[in-house]
Amino acid sequence: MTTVALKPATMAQALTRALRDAMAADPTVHVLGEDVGTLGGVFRVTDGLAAEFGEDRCTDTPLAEAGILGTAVGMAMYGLRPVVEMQFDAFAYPAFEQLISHVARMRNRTRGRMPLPITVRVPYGGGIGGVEHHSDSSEAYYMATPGLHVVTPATVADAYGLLRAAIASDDPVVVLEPKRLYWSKDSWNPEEPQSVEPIGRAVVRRTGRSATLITYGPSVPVCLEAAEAARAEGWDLEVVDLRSLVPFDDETVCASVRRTGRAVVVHESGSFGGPGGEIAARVTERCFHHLEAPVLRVAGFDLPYPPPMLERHHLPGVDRILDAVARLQWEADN
Amino acid sequence: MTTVALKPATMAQALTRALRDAMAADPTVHVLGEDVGTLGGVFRVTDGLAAEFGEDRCTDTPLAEAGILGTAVGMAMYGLRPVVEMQFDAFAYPAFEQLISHVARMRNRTRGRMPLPITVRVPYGGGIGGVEHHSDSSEAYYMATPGLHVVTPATVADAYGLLRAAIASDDPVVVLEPKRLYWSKDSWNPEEPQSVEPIGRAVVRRTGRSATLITYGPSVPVCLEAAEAARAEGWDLEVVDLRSLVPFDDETVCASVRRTGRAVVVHESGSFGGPGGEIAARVTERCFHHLEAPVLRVAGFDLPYPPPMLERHHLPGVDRILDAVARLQWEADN
Amino acid sequence: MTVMEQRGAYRPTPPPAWQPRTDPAPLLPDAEPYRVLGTDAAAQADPELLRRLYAQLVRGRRYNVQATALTKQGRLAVYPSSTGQEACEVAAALALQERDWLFPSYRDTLAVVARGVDPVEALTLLRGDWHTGYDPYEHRVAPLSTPLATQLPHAVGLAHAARLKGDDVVALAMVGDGGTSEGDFHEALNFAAVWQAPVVFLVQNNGFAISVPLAKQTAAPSLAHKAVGYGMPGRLVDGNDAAAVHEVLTDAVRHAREGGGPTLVEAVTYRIEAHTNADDATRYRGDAEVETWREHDPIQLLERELTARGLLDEDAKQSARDAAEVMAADLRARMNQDAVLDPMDLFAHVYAEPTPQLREQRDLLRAELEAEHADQEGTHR
Amino acid sequence: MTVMEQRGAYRPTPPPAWQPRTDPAPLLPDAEPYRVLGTDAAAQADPELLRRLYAQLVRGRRYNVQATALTKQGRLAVYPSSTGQEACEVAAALALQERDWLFPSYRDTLAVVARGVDPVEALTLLRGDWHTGYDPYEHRVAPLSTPLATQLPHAVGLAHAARLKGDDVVALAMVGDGGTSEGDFHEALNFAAVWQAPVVFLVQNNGFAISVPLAKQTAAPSLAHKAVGYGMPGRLVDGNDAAAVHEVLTDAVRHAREGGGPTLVEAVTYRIEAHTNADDATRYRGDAEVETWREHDPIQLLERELTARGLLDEDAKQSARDAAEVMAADLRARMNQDAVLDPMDLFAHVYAEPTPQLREQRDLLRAELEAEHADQEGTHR
Ligand SMILES: Cc1ncc(C[n+]2csc(CCOP(=O)(O)OP(=O)(O)O)c2C)c(N)n1
Ligand SMILES: Cc1ncc(C[n+]2csc(CCOP(=O)(O)OP(=O)(O)O)c2C)c(N)n1
Ligand SMILES: [Mg+2]
Ligand SMILES: [Mg+2]
Repeated sequence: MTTVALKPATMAQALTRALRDAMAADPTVHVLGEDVGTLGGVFRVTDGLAAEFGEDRCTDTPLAEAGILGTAVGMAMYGLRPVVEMQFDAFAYPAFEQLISHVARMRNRTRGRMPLPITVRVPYGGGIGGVEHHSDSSEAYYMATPGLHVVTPATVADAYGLLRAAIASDDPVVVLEPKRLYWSKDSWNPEEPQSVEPIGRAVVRRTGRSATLITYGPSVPVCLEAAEAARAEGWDLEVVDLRSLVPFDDETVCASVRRTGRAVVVHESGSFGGPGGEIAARVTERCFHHLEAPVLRVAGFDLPYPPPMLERHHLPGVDRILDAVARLQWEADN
Repeated sequence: MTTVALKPATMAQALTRALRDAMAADPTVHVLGEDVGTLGGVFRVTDGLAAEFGEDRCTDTPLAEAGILGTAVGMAMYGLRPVVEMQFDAFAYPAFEQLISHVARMRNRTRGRMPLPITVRVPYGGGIGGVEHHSDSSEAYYMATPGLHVVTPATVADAYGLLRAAIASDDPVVVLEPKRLYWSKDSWNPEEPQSVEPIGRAVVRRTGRSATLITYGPSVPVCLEAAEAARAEGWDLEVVDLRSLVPFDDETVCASVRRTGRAVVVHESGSFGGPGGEIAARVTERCFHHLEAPVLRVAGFDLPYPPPMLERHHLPGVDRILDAVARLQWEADN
Repeated sequence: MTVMEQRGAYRPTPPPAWQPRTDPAPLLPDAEPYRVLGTDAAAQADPELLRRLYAQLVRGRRYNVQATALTKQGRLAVYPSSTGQEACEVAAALALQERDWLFPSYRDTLAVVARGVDPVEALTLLRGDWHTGYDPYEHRVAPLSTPLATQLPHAVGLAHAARLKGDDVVALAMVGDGGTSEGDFHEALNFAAVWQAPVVFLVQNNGFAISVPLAKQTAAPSLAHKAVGYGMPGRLVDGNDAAAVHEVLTDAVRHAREGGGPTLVEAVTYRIEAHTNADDATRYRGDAEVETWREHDPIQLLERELTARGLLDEDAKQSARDAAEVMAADLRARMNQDAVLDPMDLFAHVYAEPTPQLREQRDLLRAELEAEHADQEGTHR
Repeated sequence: MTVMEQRGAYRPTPPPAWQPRTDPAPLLPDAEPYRVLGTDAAAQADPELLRRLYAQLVRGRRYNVQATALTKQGRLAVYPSSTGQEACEVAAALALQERDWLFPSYRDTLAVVARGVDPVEALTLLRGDWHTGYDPYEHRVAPLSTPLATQLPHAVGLAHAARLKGDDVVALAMVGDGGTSEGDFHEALNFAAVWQAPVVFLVQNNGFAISVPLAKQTAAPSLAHKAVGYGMPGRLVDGNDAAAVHEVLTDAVRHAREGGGPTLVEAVTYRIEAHTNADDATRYRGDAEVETWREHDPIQLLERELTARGLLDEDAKQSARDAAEVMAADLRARMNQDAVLDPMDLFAHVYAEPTPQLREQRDLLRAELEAEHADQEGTHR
């Protein structure tokens, strides 16, 4: 076994690398969006692509999100694989009619004759001190739209793998990129050969016996931290990173919950009508007799995302997660 | 007690009456939308309003939903109470940025200084043989947007009462009008003095002991029918009509479920990421130890709304509801 | 030079360097709609083309009448007739080459059929057995679909993609006067102009968006005047003059194919029937207005011209009518057959592979149907 | 006559009755941006006004500099500077009467302050202690907010409502060149024209939308040319010439107030600084371009004019600078104080009354904060 020099890369860099590799491998892959060309995107995820592949492959569009996604539909109709960047979560809303009424439905509408292999990249979530409209967690909207796949990475390796898988998919995929993890690093090595995992598989990030934290995206590191802190309380928490919200990996999630008998869903998105309701409901449907307590949810509050100076009160943190774990009716246990 | 001649009115007529009464009572109430003036709306809900109150009060707009809702925001800023009609569910999507980023947030953004008393009427749901994009159940999107109230009537009286309450509310309210109930009639009497109930109260439409069907809007009559049919199987089903999705009446719902120990959520909207997940999750959180079985969901399938000739397979019907009731682990009971 | 490079640019410059990029004058439409029939220009028109247009107009009118009849017989859920607008519908299809793409709006079944799509398959959406009945790639016709103006950016994207690939393909996108008010109209035209995409936008200004008359839709001198705001030429044409619409569209298509960029064409026409069979037009307009437009009927205009020039005799007329009848009889016969439906199709095309969740739901429906079937079998015995 | 009645109407008519509703010629902008300073028109300008504009420009520039400095000191999350665009910012505020409304875009803090809003309250959004810091009704200034072009339909609705109520209130709405590409821009201008709403749209064409230059945003002869497609007049003005911008806006406001309907004004200017303090403009533009625009600085232009005409001596200049310094010192001092925040405010204004669900969540946070507080108390002892 040869030792390879580890080159830590950020999640943003891994995403750039995924785009670059996809564009190099397949000339039909085109990137478009606001400021994606010369500037390389406001988060620099498309950095260098216009220089390397030309402006026809990585294109600065006029400032109009419905227009961006709508033209991407037409490009996909003609055999291209557009990768669209929405500059921020809240700025994807103008494109919702195109997304819901066309992107998600074209394959079905045409009995499979006109698939739309479009990737929609959406930097999402808070924790970066963004002003109003720059920190939304909008995954509930995407999840409620049949015809879309929805993925969200929590590690640098998954950022690469999921984006590659999204671009390779013949279906439209919404890639929710956790803004506050853009600058995170782990042991991912861009120099090693990369594997592209299929979309739809959750992964157990930490094994444990007492209860399962079901989470994804920006809340994964928080849950791992909470699991560490929980040891002091005598709890051994398992952490499941969903990675893919659609399709949903019932198997991995339920296997964990059946083992631990208790679960808390953790996400940043609002609680009411948010992803946690679906997750708690489906876990309960499938694991009812294994549950020692109801599946609880720790989520953002049900309010418009707070201003930067108050966001820490909104975001699910370690303490709030541990408080929820404490409410999992332990007395009933032994 | 004098006997009053009963004048059966349709739900559409009750909505018209609510608009008329609101406009007569308050000169700041303005109706706007596509075809709402001379034509009286494609469902005739605004019939006669332009003639009675003038085109300045009931206005045909250009064909642009974001423009309609966006100008309504400005009108509300100046002290009017706009009632906006979106012609069909799917044609509200172009207005989603205005709805999510402004309508739902203006009060909070301005610390309560600039409330927006806007009513957004959305004819929704299927069962009327509508072609693609004319039968969406889009309530999941509205529920996931803090700052909005979301109501949906199932009876003629509630259609009147909820729309009046929505217009009277100082907050934005989305009124989801079940298209296939527009022509339904019951004993509502337009000649009697009307009461306007506060938003946020569910109601038990049918009492029962075996299990609770939690439902709303177009699925209420279906659930009542299922409850009748269930008697043959020996089940005595309670039916709760939510009426208001936001705020959610946990009290009424949980009181029922605690009594019956079993529940099925029924709605037409897709299952995954739909309202049922939230409802099942919150009921389970609150009533866990009263539950004999997991809260089940009977909902539309997770696909783009089907073409008219196939919609009956998609819509939750009596049989599918009874099948779910049968799965409520009765063996475990006695 | 890449496709994206601009050949000049409007960029703010301080004085004295100020220079607008494009001369607006050539972009402005004429004050009056362009006409061929009954004018001197008619002499230049190709007789063969005029006869082809005539046969298609007759066929188109017959199709509208037949489809409307099918709604009354319950064979079609709804039909938005284009009676009175056949010249636009037919010319749009005929102005294109085979390799080009048509992006219809929901009222444009005729254009779809004129492009070669099977007349029954074109009605699938409105019949209700599925959404899109035809293979969009077979005749290069985008799906008929109802969200207004949303097809316009699709046309731009497709045309742009074709140009990037080096194919000289043009997209022609249709929209109504009402649809021009939507944001998607604006965004599509702007993208097209900035990218110099080979697209032709055809606005059929038929006076109404359901019940809303044009005066409540726009205050512009004409819809074609919108073109200058995007930096593309705007053309105004009499939409009931098939020769004129055909000529203007053919020019615009050629211009686009040659790299000249997009054009906005406004065809002034009128919706003779109600919005759809379900609409009651008497609620918002008088007969007198309809009558003045009946006098300006696209078929009669062309027939008069052809007859005056001795290009159309009774035989030719009769054979156009006969061909239309054959089409109508076939349409009627085939639409009277019940559609064969498989409810399992609901799950087949949501994704390339159904998700595990959808497979569960599919199994549920299959079990239900089998139980239903067993019940019926039981009843039959 | 109701407000909604049209005074004429473009409606399709068959020949020979064809008549476009509006003459397009008067709607078209001039080929060159209108200028006052350094031209003969300057002689007509009111010296008092010019001096007021000057003082405001100096103050505005100082505000931009100070706010940018505050970002470096971590006192402001982000600041999009309008340095170089002060003439537009100031003229927009000064063209309005007290009863009128201003609808700023996210870069327009200066216009908001020039209208009378407290300089600190105007920065709340960018400081991050809340979203809107000022009471919109106090100075009739709509909230500063980032979704581009979405404020334009608000302005139209407000102006329309005022007109319906019989108030002679005008709304002035600001947007960037990039923002004109959004569907909301289109829909707002169309509604305004159809309703003849008293609105003035001011596009600050500063050459860029973040990194995207105008040539990738539009192919139009100018952004002002878009006006004709809505049936409103378009005006092109040198955005660095405060006297010209003020005159054009004042005319447009008067026109709107008198019932003449909306106007689209394009002010040609330049963003001297990067998009925000977080942006690196060297990635997409060269210094040379910035330098040519520095030569055309709005303050210098006005100063030159005033000096040449003997309307501004050293004393007057100094007193403008002094007033600006006082404002800046106050801003600095107050921004250096920590904002006082109550996390419970999160729940106070989502609805008129918090829902039961929100009350539960509020109680949760309160308990958490109390526990935190108790912990800290414990630690302190
Ligand atoms: C986005 C959207 N909003 C509303 C509708 C409902 N609708 C269907 S047709 C129509 C009028 C269309 O008018 P126009 O564009 O002039 O086309 P025409 O019907 O005259 O062919 C409306 C409002 C729709 N289909 N899509
Ligand atoms: C709907 C929307 N899309 C994207 C953005 C992100 N964004 C913020 S500023 C900006 C550029 C704006 O350019 P322009 O309108 O010219 O205004 P300027 O910055 O030049 O003042 C963009 C793309 C946004 N704020 N809103
Ligand atoms: Mg029309
Ligand atoms: Mg700009």
